[in-house]
Amino acid sequence: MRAQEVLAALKEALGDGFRDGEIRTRTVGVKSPQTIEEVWGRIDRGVLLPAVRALKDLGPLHISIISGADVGEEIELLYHFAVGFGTEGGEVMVTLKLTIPKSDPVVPSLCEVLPGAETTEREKIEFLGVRFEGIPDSRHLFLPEDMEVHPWRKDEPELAGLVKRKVKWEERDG
Amino acid sequence: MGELAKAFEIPIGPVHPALKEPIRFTFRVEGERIVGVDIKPGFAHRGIEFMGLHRNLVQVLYLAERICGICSISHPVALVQAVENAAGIEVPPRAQYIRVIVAELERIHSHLLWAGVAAHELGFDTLLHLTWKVRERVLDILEELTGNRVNYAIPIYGGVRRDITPEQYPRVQEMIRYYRGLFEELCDRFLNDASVEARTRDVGVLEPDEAEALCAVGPTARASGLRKDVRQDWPYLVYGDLGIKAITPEDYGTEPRGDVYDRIVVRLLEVAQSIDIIERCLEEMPEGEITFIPKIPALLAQLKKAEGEGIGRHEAPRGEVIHYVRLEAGKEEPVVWKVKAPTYSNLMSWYPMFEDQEIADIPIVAASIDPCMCCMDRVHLVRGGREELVWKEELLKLSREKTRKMALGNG
Amino acid sequence: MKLSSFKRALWVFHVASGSCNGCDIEIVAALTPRYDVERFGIRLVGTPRHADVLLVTGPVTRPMAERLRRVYEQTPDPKAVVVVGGCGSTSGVFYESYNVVGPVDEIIPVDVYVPGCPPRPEAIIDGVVKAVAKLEKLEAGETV
Amino acid sequence: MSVLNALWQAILVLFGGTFLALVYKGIDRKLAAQMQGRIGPPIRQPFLDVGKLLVKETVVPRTAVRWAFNLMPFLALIAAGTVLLYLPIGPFRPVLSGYGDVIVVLYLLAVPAVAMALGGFASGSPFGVVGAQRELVMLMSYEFPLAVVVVALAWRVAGLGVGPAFSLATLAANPLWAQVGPLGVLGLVLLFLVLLVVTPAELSKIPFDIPEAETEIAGGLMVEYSGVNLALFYLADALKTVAMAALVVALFIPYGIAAPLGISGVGGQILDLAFFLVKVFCVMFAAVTTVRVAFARLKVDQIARGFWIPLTAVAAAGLLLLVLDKAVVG
Repeated sequence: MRAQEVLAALKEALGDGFRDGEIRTRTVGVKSPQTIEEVWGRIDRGVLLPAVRALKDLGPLHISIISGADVGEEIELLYHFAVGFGTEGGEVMVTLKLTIPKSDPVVPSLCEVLPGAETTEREKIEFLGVRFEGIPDSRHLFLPEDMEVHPWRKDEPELAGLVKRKVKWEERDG
Repeated sequence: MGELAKAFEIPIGPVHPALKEPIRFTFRVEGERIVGVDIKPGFAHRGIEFMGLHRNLVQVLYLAERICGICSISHPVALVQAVENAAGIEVPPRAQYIRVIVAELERIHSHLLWAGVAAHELGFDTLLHLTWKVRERVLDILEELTGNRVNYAIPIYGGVRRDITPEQYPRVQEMIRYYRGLFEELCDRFLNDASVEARTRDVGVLEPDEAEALCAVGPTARASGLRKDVRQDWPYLVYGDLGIKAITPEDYGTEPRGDVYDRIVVRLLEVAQSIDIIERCLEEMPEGEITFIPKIPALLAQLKKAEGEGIGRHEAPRGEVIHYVRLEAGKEEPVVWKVKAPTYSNLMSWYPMFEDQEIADIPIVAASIDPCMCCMDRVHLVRGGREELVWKEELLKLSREKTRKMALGNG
Repeated sequence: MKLSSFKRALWVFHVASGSCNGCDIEIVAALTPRYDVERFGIRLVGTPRHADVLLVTGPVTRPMAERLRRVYEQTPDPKAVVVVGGCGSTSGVFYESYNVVGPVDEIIPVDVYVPGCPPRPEAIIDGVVKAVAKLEKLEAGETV
Repeated sequence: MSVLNALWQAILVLFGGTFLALVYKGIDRKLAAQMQGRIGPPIRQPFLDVGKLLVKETVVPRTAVRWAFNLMPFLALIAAGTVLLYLPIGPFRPVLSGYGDVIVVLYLLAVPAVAMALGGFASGSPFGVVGAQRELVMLMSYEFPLAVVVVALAWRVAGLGVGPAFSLATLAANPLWAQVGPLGVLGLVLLFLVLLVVTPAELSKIPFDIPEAETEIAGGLMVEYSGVNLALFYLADALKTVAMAALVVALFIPYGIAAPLGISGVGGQILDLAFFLVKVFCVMFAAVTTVRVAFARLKVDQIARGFWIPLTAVAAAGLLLLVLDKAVVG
């Protein structure tokens, strides 16, 4: 499978919902260099599930991880998929970017299409305060259940209180 | 006993080493049979990504190395690739080969470690001791090449920090011969032992469709018959040149059943595969530079100017590692850094594996995903209702008094 | 009562309080044929109730702090605590995080520090032996 | 035999037995380590371990049933010690030979296991309780084939009419190997093998160490025990190992070497005693040390199934052969 096909499939399935679609290429290898293509694009949360279904139609779909960042008034989520994972030389990395406002941090959950996404979605709940609609289990995964602070948010005043700046011996030396 | 047994919840954990995978299992058991499991990781969560966002990239590299002491090259390899992709840095060919060699040495050490631990989980300590005795050899070579037995500090942005010198070649080749000679015996000990087979066949089964739906990676997925291997599917470094093929139990001549036994098969075969890779790399490795920018201050200055985002992936011994990094010009630290360790993906696979197993299977099933010695020495009890806290000063005072008293014979 | 038998019959319990696993595998390596601590009578046990020495690895994470305290309480006296690795001794690279409350000596009293990232198995064995020496000094009535 | 005399002998056997048990345990650990490619602890290691445990604090968890928790280690040790008193030690008759028989020994051998199980229940820890359940399942699994072996031997000895059949002294004094025909020898071999398989199970050693499986339930039964209580269980375990090995010797290889060599008197007795100790060691080495080095731990259902059906069948076959042999030989 080529990146072109993936890009075309996404464009066909999502129409205007898919923006800034591009293919980034690199060359790897020394003796017999190969070109690696990655698909990057931006979508709205409304078309997330159709996008994932479109990717799944292309072959075995694997979600590597959802990355996330606090970008001021919004939260940016990056869904890293491997389309065709497990097909030799036929795998394409697809990254879909998605921004949601902090005032309404809700995105549909992928679990119904891709049950394996649960771990990474639960992680985003606790670290970024994102809500996933339809996730089977929304408890905290890595942080204690009673920890209300979302460590990756930049607008968390209480976080500073939890961060330990120095250890004792440093104070002593100082 | 039925009523009594029904009420049981057995907590096991909480520490399961890897990035974020120190884990507490809470099993609901009826007699010896598991009827439910709840998994709570997070006990060794150190907030590495958070720390990384406040440090310069070279410091981040040290942090990445300490995500996991067993995959201590996998995370740096993925991170440096992500940063190199983001900043557009070219890596000299020789450095790429050296990264592959060290990564494969790590795979050998990690798989042998896992095999020994698995034997221990089965109560077969003899096999643990013999496997770890054999494993010391690869640690010697790692120490020889990198200067440390664990945490090698080999990759740096744009290259590697140490070259392999001509005198070291024969020692590595000698190690290759040593493992080749032992491989048959190793397979025989694990795969033809009746008691090992009795404890691992059809235990902790993960069906291929479950493995695919739950996004399992690494040997866990391959044991279920899925040919998933980042080295094969998404070539990076020089893996594309080496023509790597993912290994499943079919290569051993058996139909994949996705049980613990198959995971042993896959890992042992991968040891042999890694030996072949190392041998080929030694032969094919070109002479030349090993870094893009040797001086670290110059490197940092260059990285500070860089702007962009990139993904780095690596097939760690346990499966896919992926790092995502975003750099902004004028900032020393990454703006976004996301790490995914293999067990993170395999976490969900535990649910179907534990279904309807027995208490006796817990350690081996848990260990079958992640080659860590989680349960071996860290199973301890969660005592409900004893939440009283003793503060440190008081504790210190009491314990010193008591120790002294006992030591002086008045206790 | 004498502590002299401690010298050659130490039972060790290993607690990982958020370590990266590097130290942990070196502790196991110390058990296996090349290092074989059993020849010194040192044994790894499965429960703190049986332990004489606690080997603690890793910077202490928030959820592990209370647990570590509890394991310390459960260990019968006399006991010694050995911290294995740089991050348990000083927090190491894991500073300025919301989830790290260590180093270990801020949580429980520590007798011996074994630095290194990770320390070699020989160093770990040496640390355990030093812990015993400390117990013996206590026996002799010296202040440590 | 006067009461005082018996008392002296009992004390001698108990102390000697304990000493020996710890020495054997040390040798066992050393040999196991050697087989695993290690150097292993010094042979006096068990003495050091016990000595250290006696110095340690003895903690009783708050959730435990205190009296039962503290009583069980004593019970286990006393039962294991008492078994020794019923066993013929080399050339000497059992100290308590007049006061019971082989059925009592069977019961006493089960007592430490039951005591450990009760101690596990009393500790109030989930691991302890799982361990205790496993111990009881094990007990039910291995007692039956064991009983078949002993009953078969006693029945055959009764047929000889040489004394009280269920007395161990009689069994030891009249080795059956020479008394039966070829069929009977085959039957005895089967019974001997069954007993050798039961031995590690009776002693909860790998592959049958499931009640205390360290990686599964963190020491199981023993998880809450510490200090003196743990030392007592440690001693009980060591004593039981020797007692079980001595039982195997008494039932199947009670031969001395002094008489064939023509040495009599005190010298002969010493020689026979030494030979007895060697035999006990050989049984222990074969049934405990090598087995625990060479196998992985089995699961409780695998053991229960294996013991109830195939092993009991083998024992029954041995019994049947003895019966047939009796019919043939008369």
